[in-house]
Formats: sequence, structure tokens, C-alpha cells
Amino acid sequence: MVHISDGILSLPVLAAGWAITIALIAVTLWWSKRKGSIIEEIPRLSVMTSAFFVASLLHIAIGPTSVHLILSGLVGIILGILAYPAIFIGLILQAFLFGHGGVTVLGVNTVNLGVPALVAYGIFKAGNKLIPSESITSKAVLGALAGGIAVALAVALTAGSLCTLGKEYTWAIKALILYHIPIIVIEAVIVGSVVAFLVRVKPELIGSLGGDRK
Amino acid sequence: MRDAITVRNLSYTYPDGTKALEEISLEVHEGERVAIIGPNGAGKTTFLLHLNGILHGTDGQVEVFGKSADKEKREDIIKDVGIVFQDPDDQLFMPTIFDDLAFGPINLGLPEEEVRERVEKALLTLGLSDYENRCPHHLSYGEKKKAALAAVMSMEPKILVLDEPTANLDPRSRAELIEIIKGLNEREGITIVTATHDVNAVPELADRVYVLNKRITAEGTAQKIFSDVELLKETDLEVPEVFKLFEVLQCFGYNCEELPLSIDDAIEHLTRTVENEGGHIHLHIHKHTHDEVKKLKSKYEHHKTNK
Amino acid sequence: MRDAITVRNLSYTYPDGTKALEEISLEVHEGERVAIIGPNGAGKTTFLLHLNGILHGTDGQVEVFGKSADKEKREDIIKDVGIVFQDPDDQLFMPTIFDDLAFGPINLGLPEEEVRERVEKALLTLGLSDYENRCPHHLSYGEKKKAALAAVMSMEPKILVLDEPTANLDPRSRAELIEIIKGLNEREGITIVTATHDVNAVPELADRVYVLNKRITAEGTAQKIFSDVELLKETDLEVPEVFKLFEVLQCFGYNCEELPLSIDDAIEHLTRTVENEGGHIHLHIHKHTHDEVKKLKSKYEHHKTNK
Amino acid sequence: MIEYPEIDRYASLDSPMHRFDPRAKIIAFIFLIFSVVLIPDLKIAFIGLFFAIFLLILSRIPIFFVLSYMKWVAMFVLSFFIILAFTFPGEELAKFYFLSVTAEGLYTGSLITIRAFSAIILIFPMIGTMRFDTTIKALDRLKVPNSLVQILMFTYRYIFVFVDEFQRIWTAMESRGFKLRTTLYALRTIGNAMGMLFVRSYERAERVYQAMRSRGYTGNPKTLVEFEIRMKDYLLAVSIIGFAISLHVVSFVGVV
Ligand SMILES: Nc1ncnc2c1ncn2[C@@H]1O[C@H](COP(=O)(O)OP(=O)(O)OP(=O)(O)O)[C@@H](O)[C@H]1O
Ligand SMILES: Nc1ncnc2c1ncn2[C@@H]1O[C@H](COP(=O)(O)OP(=O)(O)OP(=O)(O)O)[C@@H](O)[C@H]1O
Ligand SMILES: [Mg+2]
Ligand SMILES: [Mg+2]
Repeated sequence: MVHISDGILSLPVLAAGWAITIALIAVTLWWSKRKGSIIEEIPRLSVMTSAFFVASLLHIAIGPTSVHLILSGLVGIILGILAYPAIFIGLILQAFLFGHGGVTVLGVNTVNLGVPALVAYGIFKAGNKLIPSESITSKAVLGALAGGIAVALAVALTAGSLCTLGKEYTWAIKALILYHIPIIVIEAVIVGSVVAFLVRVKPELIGSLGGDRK
Repeated sequence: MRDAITVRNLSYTYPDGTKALEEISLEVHEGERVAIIGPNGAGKTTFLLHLNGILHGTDGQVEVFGKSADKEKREDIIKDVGIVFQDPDDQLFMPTIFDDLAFGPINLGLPEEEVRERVEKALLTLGLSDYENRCPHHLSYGEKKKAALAAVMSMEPKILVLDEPTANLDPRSRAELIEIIKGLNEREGITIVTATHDVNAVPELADRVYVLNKRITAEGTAQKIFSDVELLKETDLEVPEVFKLFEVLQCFGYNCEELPLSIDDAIEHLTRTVENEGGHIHLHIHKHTHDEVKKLKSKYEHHKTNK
Repeated sequence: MRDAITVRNLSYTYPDGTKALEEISLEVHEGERVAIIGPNGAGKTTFLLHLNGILHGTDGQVEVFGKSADKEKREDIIKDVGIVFQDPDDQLFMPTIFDDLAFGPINLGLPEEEVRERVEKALLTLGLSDYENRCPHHLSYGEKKKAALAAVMSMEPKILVLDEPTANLDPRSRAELIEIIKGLNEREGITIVTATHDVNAVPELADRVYVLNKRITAEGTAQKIFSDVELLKETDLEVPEVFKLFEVLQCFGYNCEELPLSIDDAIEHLTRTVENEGGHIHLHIHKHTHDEVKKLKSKYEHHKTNK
Repeated sequence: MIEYPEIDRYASLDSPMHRFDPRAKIIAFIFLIFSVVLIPDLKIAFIGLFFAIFLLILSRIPIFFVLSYMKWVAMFVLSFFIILAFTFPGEELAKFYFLSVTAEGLYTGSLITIRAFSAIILIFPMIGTMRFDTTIKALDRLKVPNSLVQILMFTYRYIFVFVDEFQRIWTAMESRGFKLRTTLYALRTIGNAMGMLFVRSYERAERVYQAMRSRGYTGNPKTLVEFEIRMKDYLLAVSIIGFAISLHVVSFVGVV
């Protein structure tokens, strides 16, 4: 799982995680405040974050184990830069309510999932500019791409944070990466079809928060 | 007549410990229309979810046309029993009405040709033919309700289970939906099980009524149930307005055994009574009228006083 | 009497282009109870959101106690007008019932002592005193509805705006809520505006009715609205069952001008008629009875035939 | 299929942990958790684990409840444990065909596992002994930025609504014959169902915002809770923090 547990990482990594996360939350909140009123966004962001949280509780069986979805790409596509604080809140709740991940690693885990969300947002936005086609398929493909890349990046970042432990952990990291390859595909398909659905049913939902609203 | 649904000693407890059903036993005959009434939280929805094997009783058993809903493969039961949920938004999640109607048949593994035929037929039955390519999310509430029913009808169930079919509908959509459901029963012989709070619709939608409040507390024709004062008080049930009003008329000396439940009933009833009583009915205030009326009022106001 | 709400030529178009309201003009007097009825998608909810300045008409104006809801500071309007939304989950967004009830008063900037007093009072009015520390997600639907009302009452509004207060409630909860709302009007003089599909509740909740279907298509007492056959057909409205039944009785020679709308009305009405007609009422089948009944039936079955 | 968050199921019990002032409790426990996850020595890590179990027992929260919450962490850490045991370079203890277990691998694997288990066990005496809304209010009093506290609070509230909503959508899908598999068709269908969930949450978000505005929301809803911090709370907090520090002093000095 891409949620690293407590008790694995070293102090400098934990501290760096918290530092980056606090800085990024401050920046994203400040940014969206600048673009509009955060007061308007708090209720909306909260309700949407709940929905993502619940969707990510869905388990899909792969062979003998079951995986649960990560959805950070989708969070980015829908919430824009506010995806970062949303993921932070989601991970707090995961840790506190389900014992998933951990308390001390919150900072690192938020970086590992939140940065890919921001990247996915960037990819989706840039892709839309590049290919101005309004066709559902092109949007879905773009969504799938952003969703898949987000998971791949999350896995890479997670592997990166584990690499700090030393080269003795190489095998464990390789196993982690291997384990996530099917998840990348699954998420890409799901994010792509969610985007296709939203484009048809409620296009204004995409990028609806974080100051992108007119 | 063959039993469509047989339930024996069914109990169900939610994983969090909520006892929702206790020793339910009932049967629904083929082609019959049965209503299940009871207060909020009585377990109506929970019960309906047992009828196609979505939930499995912690105890007891459910049989559909003699096949156990627990053991057999669920697919068999799903083919026979279609459930229409209360909130149509829970049921319509595809980008177009067509996709939504095709969802069930595709899951049944039918060939594409037949899927299309069934979708067409369901659209026609519900009068939704023009809506095929519309997005269900953008329909009005009444249309969504019809689309949700269509999405179940495309699976061609023999038993139709409806959870609060009339809730939140405007009067026109409500009347339309009631007509459609009655038609499905009359024309296609589909067995109908309805859970509802809408007592005024019960006479139209059911031949027989079960009162549920965790257990089955009563069973019988709507007539019988609504005449049982003790039961009404215990279960906090409401009575159709027409029925209430005829009870009022009784206090004024109207003479009859069985009280009517709907306007149509009432017309027939009045006609018959007039004819039986030699051409006219006499209403007057007799010695006990006021007392009776008072008693009657208190009977229907138990809600208020129990508070 | 002073006007509580005055609406002039209000039009509203949603950003996506849906025209929801067109040139609405109406007024609600202080202490009055007004119902707004109309089919699904008629714009009832949209209209209610204008009453405390959440939505601003694309044209026209809304005044509350003479203050414009557009221009004045919104806070003033919010103090006067409390809106209870249809889905209580939209409104109970705080972690406990206490916090939810305190939310409004705190935002009004009241001192802590008064916030607590108001919360206590609202809990008491709604009979929710034991629920103070409960979480909203553990309540039943009926309890949530009451809590949502309490959360608005703690702001002590002079005008209470209710969107479908009786929807989805079982009969007992429905009757309770109707009593509470009536009580708020009678005891505290609160002006009540209700949007509803539940025509049987209209006589209990409203002195006056507006029929909305993007525009205001009619206005008057419930009596007047429900007697207007043309209007009923046009707007696909339903009529309270009691009213229908007395129309049937009229066909059988029952003699009266104004038909009753509720059981209580009916009792009074019968008593009065009996007394006026020299101690008794005569019902019989006269020459036109059958024709009249047929006409009446077709009148109420327009739903079916229009299909 | 999807469960409600129920971490606070035993919040209504009574114990020293339940009576601990929420703010002091959170500070002390966060400190302790940071301390146990950074212990460099296996023996001391065991001491940390025993202390965590001691606090858990003190809180009277049933063990089976805690165990059911440990499956994710257990899955993560135990797979690490196994991989590390076989791949960590070092002194060979046993050999299965071409795989060998090393002492260093076992040591590191155990250390990680013990630290992770201690950390998750400590969540329960901390969070499980008060209702989650109390936790959120305590965070507010601890000066966590108000906008984050609000988002946390409202998000928590609506999780329950959406669990119900998603559950109903799912039930409706199942009752029309849908089965969760790893096929393209099934994944795309899940995508649709999720899309629907997001559309509904977006619309609900709008209504919630309207409801908040109609009750005068200005971006700063205070809650009226009185926490009362007493001498015993200070004492308890100081002793827990003291213990947390001493774990590191001991491992630094190397007494054990
Ligand atoms: N998923 C669940 N987990 C735990 N308890 C539940 C769940 N769903 C329902 N319940 C509880 O089971 C009982 C029966 O609920 P159910 O929804 O079946 O009642 P109902 O008769 O359909 O009510 P309504 O008239 O409000 O629709 C209630 O007490 C309810 O709170
Ligand atoms: N946010 C929105 N954006 C666009 N159109 C909307 C929005 N909300 C409602 N509408 C449309 O505006 C019209 C009026 O809707 P409204 O919800 O006010 O009707 P209503 O009378 O309350 O209906 P119901 O009886 O079903 O509650 C409908 O056509 C609806 O589809
Ligand atoms: Mg139900
Ligand atoms: Mg409405």
C-alpha cells in the first residue's frame, strides 16, 4: 500500500515530509484565498473530500489480495490545487479512523499522494489546452493518463522515501513497486471512466474548486 | 395458487448489532399485490433486500418460487425478483437512460440483440421512448422514478418489489406511477410487493397488507387492518382519509359494515347503500353522535397525545 | 397587517440557462401561513432560496419586512428568515446536535450565555432535550427533520420557510411535525411559508395557497384553489381526499357551498349542515347523480388520461 | 461492503484515559507516538510496546476491537518483515533452498514491526477514548489552523452520509446482477458509479453551502466546548512525555 506505516522511516525523512506538507498546505490555501473566498470553498471542499474518502474505501480484489483505490489523480483533476489539503485531511482520517498509515508519517504520505495529485491536475489542464477537442474519448484518455501517472508517481515517491533507509531495503522496495503495477492500470481505467462520466453529466464539476470557478 | 415468495422465521441483525427483523413469516402468492406498512425504521427496506438475496437473514429462510434465496446461485433469484429502490438516484448511474436500462440484461449475460429488445420494450411500457439518449441525472424527479422502474423492468422480473414508489412525487407523477404499477400486475401478471408510508395509495396498490414493526404485527385486507383500532394505536399507523371520513359518517348514523378505502370504493358504497336502504340515506345527530365523534377524533389524534 | 414578505416581478435563471422563475409577485402578511404548491421542477425550492438572499433574482425584488433582500446586509435578512431545507442531512453539518443548534446564534454574534439559552429553548420546543449531545448520523429520519427545524428555530426567526416538511416521514412523525409547526405559528406568531406536495397537509399548514409553475398561476384560500377545476387540470394538482369525497356526497344530494378540506372541517361541516337542515341530511340517487359522479371521476382522473 | 468509521465505539466507557483532558491527552500521546516510532533498539522497542499495551488496558478498550483495526498496518509491516528477513544482508541463520534468513534482517524486521504496532495501539487510548467530535474540538483548542479544523469536521460528518449513499448505489447495482470483478467492464461500471457519487456530492456540497450561509456562516464557526484541565491532567501528560523521553535517553546511554 502506498500509505507507509509508522515506525519505518527515520526522523529526518519524517521531518522533511511534515515541512513540505505544511508549506504546500499553506501555499495552496493562500493561493485559493487569493483567487476567491476560502469561506465559500470550505463547505464544498469538505463535502467533496468526504466523497473521495468514501470512494477510496472501495476494495477491489486482485488475485488473493484486495487493493483499495488511491484516486489521488482524480482528486487533483476535480479539486485542483486544493487537492493537497484535501488529501491531507483524508489521510488524517484514514490514520485516525481506520488505522491506515500512521500519525508520524502523515507528512510524508501527504507528499507522496498530494504531489502526484497536483501533477495530475497539471497534466489534465495542460492536456486540455494542448488538445482542445471536446470529445469525450479524448478527455477520458487524458483522465486515464493523469490518473495512471499519479499512481505511478505516488509509488515512485513512496519508493523514494523508503530508499532513504539504505540499500538493504532494495528488495522490499522492488516488491512494493511490483505490487502496484496492476493498481496503476486499474486506477487509470477507473479515473478515465469517471472523467468520461463527468464530462457528459456534470462538466462544471471538473476543476470546480480552488479558484478555477468563474 | 403457487407461492411466489415464502418467508419462514426470518431474522436479521445488522453487523453493528441493530436488530432489524425478528422472525418474519409471510407468503405472497403469484400474481398477488401485497403492501408492507410500518413506521420509520420498522425494517421495511431491510426486509425487501432479503427478497433477492442481497441480504441474508441471520436466521430463517426466504424462498422464491420454491427456490431458496440463500443457497441457489443469486443470479437465478435476481432474474425473478426486481427491486425498485426508493431514491431513483441510487439506481440510475449510467450516462444515458439506454445504458441504465441495458445494465441489468447485460449483467444477466444476454446477447446484444435481446438486450436491445428488452430495453425497447421497457421504454415503451413506461412511456419513455423519447428519453433513450437522455442523461437520467437531468430528468425531473417523476421521470427518474419511471426510469428506475424501467431499468428493473428490462430484466423482466416475475416479482416486482417497490420501496416507497410514491414518495416525493407530485400528484400527477404519483397517479401515473400507480396506474403503471397496477397495469403491470393486471396485464402481465407480475406479482407486486410494495413498502410504503402512503396509506392513501395502499387500497390502489395492494390486495393484502402486512404490518411490519420488526416483527409482522398484523396481516389481512386493507379493510381489516385499518379497522383494527388497537393495532393502529400500537403501531402508530395512519388510515386513508376516505376511511376516516366514513367513520365520521357512521357517527352521523350512516349504516354499513365494511368501510370504503378509496374514492371509487366510496362511490360504489354510497350507491349500494342508497339502493339497499330504499332509495335514500339519512344522516342525523343522534344521542351519541357527539360522543362518538369525540372518541373518533381522539383515536386519530393518538399521534399528538402520545408525544 | 404589515407585509412580512413582498416579492415583485421576480425572475430567476440558473447559470446553465434553466429558467426557473418568471415574474413572480406575491406577498405574505405577518403571522400568516402560506403554502406554495406546484409540480416537480416548478421552481418551489428555487423560490424559497430567494427569501433570505441566498439566490438573487436576475430581475425583480424581494423585500422582507420592507427591507430589500438584495441590498441590505444579508445578516439582517438571515435573522428574520429561517429556511428549513428538505433534506435534513444538508442542514445538520456539525458534529453534534448541540453544535448544530448553536451554529446560527454564534454566527449572529450572540454572547455565549444567550447562545446556550436559545439552544435549550429550541431543544425544548421540538422535544429534543435528550438529544443535545447525539451525533446527527445516528438519528432516525424523523428525528433529523426535527433537529433541522430546531437548528433554524434557535436563530429565532420571525419567518419560517419550510421545503417539503412532511416528505418521507411516517404518519406519526408527520403528524408531530405538523403540530409543532402549527404551534409555532399560533403561540409565537411566526409567519410560515411552506412548499409541499402533500395536499392533505395543506389545509393544516396554510391559510392561503399560491400555485407555482415557473409563474404564479393562482392564489387564494385552499377552498378556492381546490374548487377551481380548470386550474387543477392545467397544473396537474391533486385535491385533499376529504374534499373529493364531499364532492361525491354533493352528487348524492348533499347540499353545501364550501366543501371541507380536513376531517375536523368535515365534522364541523356535517354538524352545521344537519342543524341547518332541520336535524337531518338526506342522501339519495337523483336524476343526475350518475352523470355527475362520472364527470367527477373523470375530473380526478385527468392524470390517467393525459398520459 | 464499506464500513462506517467507528474508532470511537468505546468512547462512552469510563477510565483514566477517558477522563484525561483531550488537549493534554493528544499532546502527550503524539509525543509518545513520535518517541516509539524512532526507538533504535529492539529491546527498548519492546518496552515501548508494553507501555502502549499497558495504556490500552488502562483505557478498557477491548483487544479484539484493536486487532480488527490493525490489519492494514499488519499487512504492510509483515510483508516488509518477511521480505527484509530474507533479503537483508548479514549473518545467515537458516536457508530454504536459495533463500536465507539473516539475523540482521530479522532484527530490523522485528524492530519495524514492533514500532509500527506500538504506534497503532497508542491511537486507541488517545482517539478511541473520546468521541471523534471531541477530538476535532480539542484540535481546534490546540490552535490547529481553523480552516483545516473546519474541513476535518465537515468531512467527518459527511463520510457517514456518503457511506450510506454509496452503499445504496452498490446495493442497487448488485440487485441488477452486477459483480465486482477485475474486468474492464466492471471497472468502467465502477467508474460510472463513482462518477455518480461525485456528482451527487457536488450537488450536496452546494446545498450544504447554502444551508450554512442561511445560518450566517462567515467562515469561522466556533464551538462551545469547555475543556477543563486539572492538575492530574498535567501530571499524567508530564509522566507520559517523561516516559517518552526516557525511552530515548536509555537507548542513547545504552543502559539496557
Ligand atoms: N446499514 C445499516 N447498518 C445498521 N443499521 C441499519 C442499517 N440500515 C438500516 N439500519 C437500521 O435498521 C432498522 C430498519 O431500517 P429500515 O431502513 O429497514 O427501515 P424502514 O422500515 O425501511 O424505514 P423507513 O420507513 O424510514 O424507510 C433501523 O433501525 C435502521 O436504523
Ligand atoms: N443548480 C441548478 N442548476 C440548474 N438548474 C437547476 C438547479 N437547481 C434546479 N434547477 C432546475 O430549476 C427548475 C426548478 O427546480 P426546483 O428544484 O426549484 O423545483 P421544485 O419545485 O422544488 O421541484 P420538486 O418538487 O421536485 O422539489 C427545475 O427545472 C430544475 O431542474
Ligand atoms: Mg425504507
Ligand atoms: Mg424542491
